Amino acid sequence: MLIEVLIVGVMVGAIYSLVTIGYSMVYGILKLMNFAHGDVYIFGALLCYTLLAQFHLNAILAVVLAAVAGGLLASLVEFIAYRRLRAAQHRMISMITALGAAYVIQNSSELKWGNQVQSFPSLFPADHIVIMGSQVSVTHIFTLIIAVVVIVAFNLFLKYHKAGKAILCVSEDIPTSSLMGIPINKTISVVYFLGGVFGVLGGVLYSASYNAISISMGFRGTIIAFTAAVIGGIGSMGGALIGGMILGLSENLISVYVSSSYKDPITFLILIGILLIRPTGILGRTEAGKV
Amino acid sequence: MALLETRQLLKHFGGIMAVNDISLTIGEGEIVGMIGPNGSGKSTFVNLLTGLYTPDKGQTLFRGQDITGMQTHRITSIGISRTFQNLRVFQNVSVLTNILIGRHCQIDNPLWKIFLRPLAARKTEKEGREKAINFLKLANLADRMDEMAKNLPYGEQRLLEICRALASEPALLLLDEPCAGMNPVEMDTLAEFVRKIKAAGTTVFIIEHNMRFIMSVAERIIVLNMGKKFMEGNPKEIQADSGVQRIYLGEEEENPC
Amino acid sequence: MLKVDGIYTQYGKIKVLNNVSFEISAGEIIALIGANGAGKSTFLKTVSGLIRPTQGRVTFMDRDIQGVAPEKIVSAGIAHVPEGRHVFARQTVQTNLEIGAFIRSDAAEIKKDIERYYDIFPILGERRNQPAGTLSGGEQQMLAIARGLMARPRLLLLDEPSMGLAPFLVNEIFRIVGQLHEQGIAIVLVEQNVKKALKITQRAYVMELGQILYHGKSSDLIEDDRVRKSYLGET
Amino acid sequence: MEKDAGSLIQNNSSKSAVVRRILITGICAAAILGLPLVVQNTYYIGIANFMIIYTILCMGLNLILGYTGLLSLGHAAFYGIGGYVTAILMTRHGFSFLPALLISGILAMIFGMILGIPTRKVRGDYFCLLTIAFGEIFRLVAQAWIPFTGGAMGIVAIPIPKIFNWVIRSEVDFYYLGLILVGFTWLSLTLLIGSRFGRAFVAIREDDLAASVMGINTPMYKILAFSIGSFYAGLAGSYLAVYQTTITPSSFRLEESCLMIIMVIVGGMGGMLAPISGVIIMTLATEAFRSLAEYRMLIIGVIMVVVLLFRPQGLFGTAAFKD
Repeated sequence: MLIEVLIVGVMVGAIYSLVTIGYSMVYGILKLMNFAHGDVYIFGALLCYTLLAQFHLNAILAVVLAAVAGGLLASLVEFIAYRRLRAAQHRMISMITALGAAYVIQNSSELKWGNQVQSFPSLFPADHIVIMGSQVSVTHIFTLIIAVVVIVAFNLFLKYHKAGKAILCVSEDIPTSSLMGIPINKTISVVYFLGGVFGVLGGVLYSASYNAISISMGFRGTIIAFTAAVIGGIGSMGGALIGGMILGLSENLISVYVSSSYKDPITFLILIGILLIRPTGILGRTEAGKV
Repeated sequence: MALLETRQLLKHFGGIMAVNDISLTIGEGEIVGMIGPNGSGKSTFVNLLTGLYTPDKGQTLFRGQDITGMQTHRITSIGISRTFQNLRVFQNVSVLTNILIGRHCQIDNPLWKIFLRPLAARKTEKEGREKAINFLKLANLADRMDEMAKNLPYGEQRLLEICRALASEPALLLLDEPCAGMNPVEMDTLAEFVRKIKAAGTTVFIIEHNMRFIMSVAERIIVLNMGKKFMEGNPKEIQADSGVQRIYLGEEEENPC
Repeated sequence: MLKVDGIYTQYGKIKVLNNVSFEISAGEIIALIGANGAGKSTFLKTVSGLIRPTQGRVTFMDRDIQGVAPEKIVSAGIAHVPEGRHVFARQTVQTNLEIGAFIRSDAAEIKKDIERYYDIFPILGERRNQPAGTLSGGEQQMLAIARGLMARPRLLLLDEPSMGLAPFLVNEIFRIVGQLHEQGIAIVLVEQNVKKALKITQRAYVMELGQILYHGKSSDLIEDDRVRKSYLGET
Repeated sequence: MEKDAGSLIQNNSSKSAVVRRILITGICAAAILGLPLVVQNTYYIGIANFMIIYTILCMGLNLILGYTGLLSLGHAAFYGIGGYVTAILMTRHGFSFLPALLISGILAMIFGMILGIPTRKVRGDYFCLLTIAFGEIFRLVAQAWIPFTGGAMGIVAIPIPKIFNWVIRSEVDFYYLGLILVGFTWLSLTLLIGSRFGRAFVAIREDDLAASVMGINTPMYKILAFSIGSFYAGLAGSYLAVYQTTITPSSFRLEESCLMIIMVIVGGMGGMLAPISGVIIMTLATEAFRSLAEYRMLIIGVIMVVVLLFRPQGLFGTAAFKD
C-alpha cells in the first residue's frame, strides 16, 4: 500500500514539477504572478482530449499539437495582457490583468468543453507490474519517466544552450542582459511559450493518468504551481522540482490517510505556512532592498 | 548635551562595511553637513539614524535617550524627521494633505473619538489644518495647497517634502541629498529655506553631493570615505584639506599599495 | 565615430541631461568626469540605449541610434560596462563571458577570445566554473570588462570601473584600460578617480548638473583649477 | 474631478457650490428612497438589493484596496463568514437578527485582524496570494465540514429577520434594510477617511516607507484597514443570509472576490462613492447578459484586462497604483 502511494505521489510530484517550472520561470523574470498558467494548461489538455477522443489522432501528434497550442496561447496572453504593463507599472496591475486573462481563457474553454468531468483516454497500456510486492500501473511509470526526461532535458537546455543561458541571464538582470545584446521581448515570449508547453504536458499526463479531465482543474493547477514554486523558492528550477515533489507526495498521503476532501485545504495551509515562515522558499534567495 | 550622538555605529551588508565605526555629535541649533564620494556610506548612515536599518554595533542617542533599534515611526514621534534622496512625496494627494500626513503624530484624534465624538474630532482636524497651512507658507506653497502634489514642478516637490518633514515639528531634520536634480536657481531657494528652518530653531543635518550648496549652507562638515569618518571641520578647512582633495580627485602618483 | 548632438534626458520630472554634445573618434580614449549626480552614468545609458533621450541625436558610424533598443546598439559595436559591475551572479564566470558574446555566432573565435581573456585576467581562468557572485569586487569588475569586450566592440563605455576597489586593484584596472586603448578600441571612461583618469586619457569632458561645462586635452585639465572647484565647490 | 482623502473635509468651497451640492444630494437621496414607490416590479428591486450588498462589500474593500493599497482577493471569505455566522446563530441558537448582524461583523473583523497580521512581513503580491489561500480554505472547509456548515447544500431556512417590530419580509423591506446598512457604512467610513487614520491609509498606499517616516505605525494601520474593511463584508454576508434565507459555499468563490475587485477598480479606487458606480456598471453589465449567463466570467475577465490596460485608475478614480 505505502509503496504504491509513494510511487503515485512521486509521479504526481513530477507532473507538478513540470507544471511549476513554467510558472516559476515566468515569475523569475517578470516577478509576475501568472494566474492564467493553470488555465492555459487545462486548455491544452482539453484540446489534446478532443484531438484524441474525437479526431482519433496519433497520441504523440495530439500531445505535441496541444502543447504547441498551449505555448502559443501563453505567449499570446503575455503579449496582450502583460507586455504593455511591464514598463514601470505597479505589479498589482499585472496581477489583476492576469486574473482577467485567466477568466477569459477558462470561460472560453468552458463554452467549448463544458464544466463536466470527462474521461480522458489512456495513453499507455493498462498493465501492472509488481514492485516490492505492490502492484504499480505502467501508466504511472511511463508518466514519471516522461516528466523526468522533459525536466532533465530542459535543465540541460538552460545550462548548455546559448538561448537557455540567455533565459537565465534575463531572469537575473533584464537591463544588463539587453546590454549583452539579448533581445528581451523575444526571450520573454519564448519563456512564456515554454511555460505553456510544459504546463500542457503536465496537464495531459495528469489527466491521462487519472483518466479524467475537467475545467476546474485549471485553477487548481495555478494554485499548485504557485504553492510548489513558493515552497521551493520562486524562480528557482531546483526549487520547482522540490516543491512539486513535496506537494505531490503530501497530497497523496493526505488523500489516502486523512480524507481526499481535505487535500486542497491542506495544500493551501502549506502555502500559507510557507509564506509566513519562509517566504523565500526552501532554495530561495532573499532579495535585499535598497532605500 | 548634544542633540544627537552616535557611538561607534557599524553596519555591514554581506562583506561590505557600509558604515564603519562612526561616532559623531550634532549640537542643538547647528546646520551640519555630511559629504563623501558615492558609496561612502552616507545614506546608510541616515537610514541607521531613522531606524530603517538596525546597526550591527554601536549606539545612537537622541537627547541622551538610547534610540538604537527603535522603530522608524517611534523615532519620528520623538522628534527626528527626514527627507529622501529620491523624492518621496505622496504624489496622488493634495499638497495640503501631504503636510497633514506629516503632522500625523501632532493631530491627537484617537479612533474612538472619531466615531463617538465626531464633532470634537473635526475641530481638532480643523486646527491641524490651520497649522499645516502655516508650514506651507514657510515654503511659499500655501497658494498651491489644493493641487495634487504630482502637478508641482520638481523643485517645489522637493520643498514640499521638506515642509512635510517639518510638519511633524522635529527637533532634528535630516535632509538626504536635497539638491539632487535641482537647477542652480532652485538650489538658491533651498539654501534660503534651510537657513530659515535653522532660524526657527530646528537643527538640520544635510547629506549632499553638491559642494557649492553644502559649503554655503553648512556650518560644520563631516567627510566620509569608505564607511569611515575621514575628517570634520568647517567648509574652509574641508576645501583646503589635501586628504579630501585626494578622496575626490584621486591620487596622482602611482601608489603601490 | 560616435557623435552626440544636443541630447536631453529625463527621469520622470527630473531633467538629468541638458543639451549634451559629445564626440569621440575611432581609437580615442576620453574621460568623462564630474561630481556625483552630474549625469555621467545617464549619459552612458543614453548612448547604449538603456534610456531614451527626449531630444537630440546620437549617431554611431553614421547611423542614428537614439531610441534604438540596447540589444541592437550592441550589435552596432558599442559595449557598455555598467556601474556596479552587474555580473550575472548566479551564472559561472564562463557563462558570463559566453553571454557577452551573445551577438556573435563564430563559436571557435568565441572560445579563443575567452581563453585570451583568461590569459589577461588569470584569476578569471582559475574561477571559470564558479558562480560570478562568489568573486570579489575587483574580480567581478575584471569579469564585467572582459564580458563587455567579448562582443568585440569598436567603442567601450566604462562606468566607474575603479569604484569600491582597493588601491592596488585600481592601478590594475587602469593598466588594463590603457592596454585596451593600445589595441585600438575607442573608450569612454567615466571615473571618480579624476587624476588617474586624466593621466591615461587623451581628452576629457567635464560635466556638472547635466551639462558639459568644458572639454579639452586631459593633460591641460590636470592642472586646471576649475576641475578642483567643480568637485569641492568654490573657495 | 481630482479629489483626495484630505479634501473630503472641504470647507472653503463657495456658498452656491454648497447649495448645489446639498440640492443634488437631496435629489439623489429622494430618488433612492422613493425607488420602490416608482418601480413596482420586485425583480428590479431584487437587482437593487444585490447592488446594495455589493455596495457595502465594495466600500469595505475600497478601504483595503483603494485607500490602503492592499490587494485582497479573499474578500468573499469575510462575506461568507458573516453569512455563515448569521445563519448558524439564527437557525441553531435562536439569535435575533440585530445581535447576529453585529456578531457577524465582529467575527469577520477578527478574522481580518488575524489575516492582516502577516501584512507586516509579507510583500504585496505574496499577501495577495495569502488572501486567495485563505478564501479558498474558507470555501473548501465550508464545503467539507458537513455537520457544521451543511456542506455544499449549505444552511437553509434562515428565519425571517425582525428589528424591534419591523418584520423584514418583502423585497422592499429588504431594500430599506439594505439602505440603512449602506448609510451606516458610508457614514462611519466617511468619518474614518476624513480623519488622520484615513490619511495614514492613503500614505501607506502611496509610499509605505515614507509613511513610516511620518510617524505612522504602518503594520498596525494595515491591520486596522484590513479588519475594518472585513467588518463591513461581515455585515453584507449577514444581510445576504437573511435575504436569501439560505447560505451555500458557492456564493463565496474566488470569482466573487474578483468581481468585487473589478467593481472597485472600474468605479475608481480611493473615492468614497466611486465604488458605487463600479457596482452599478458591473451589475448592469452582467444583468444585461443574463440570457448569456455562461458568458458572465468571460465578460468580467475581459473588463478586468481592458480597464487595467487602458485606465488603471478606474473610470472615475484618480488613485492609480503606485510602486
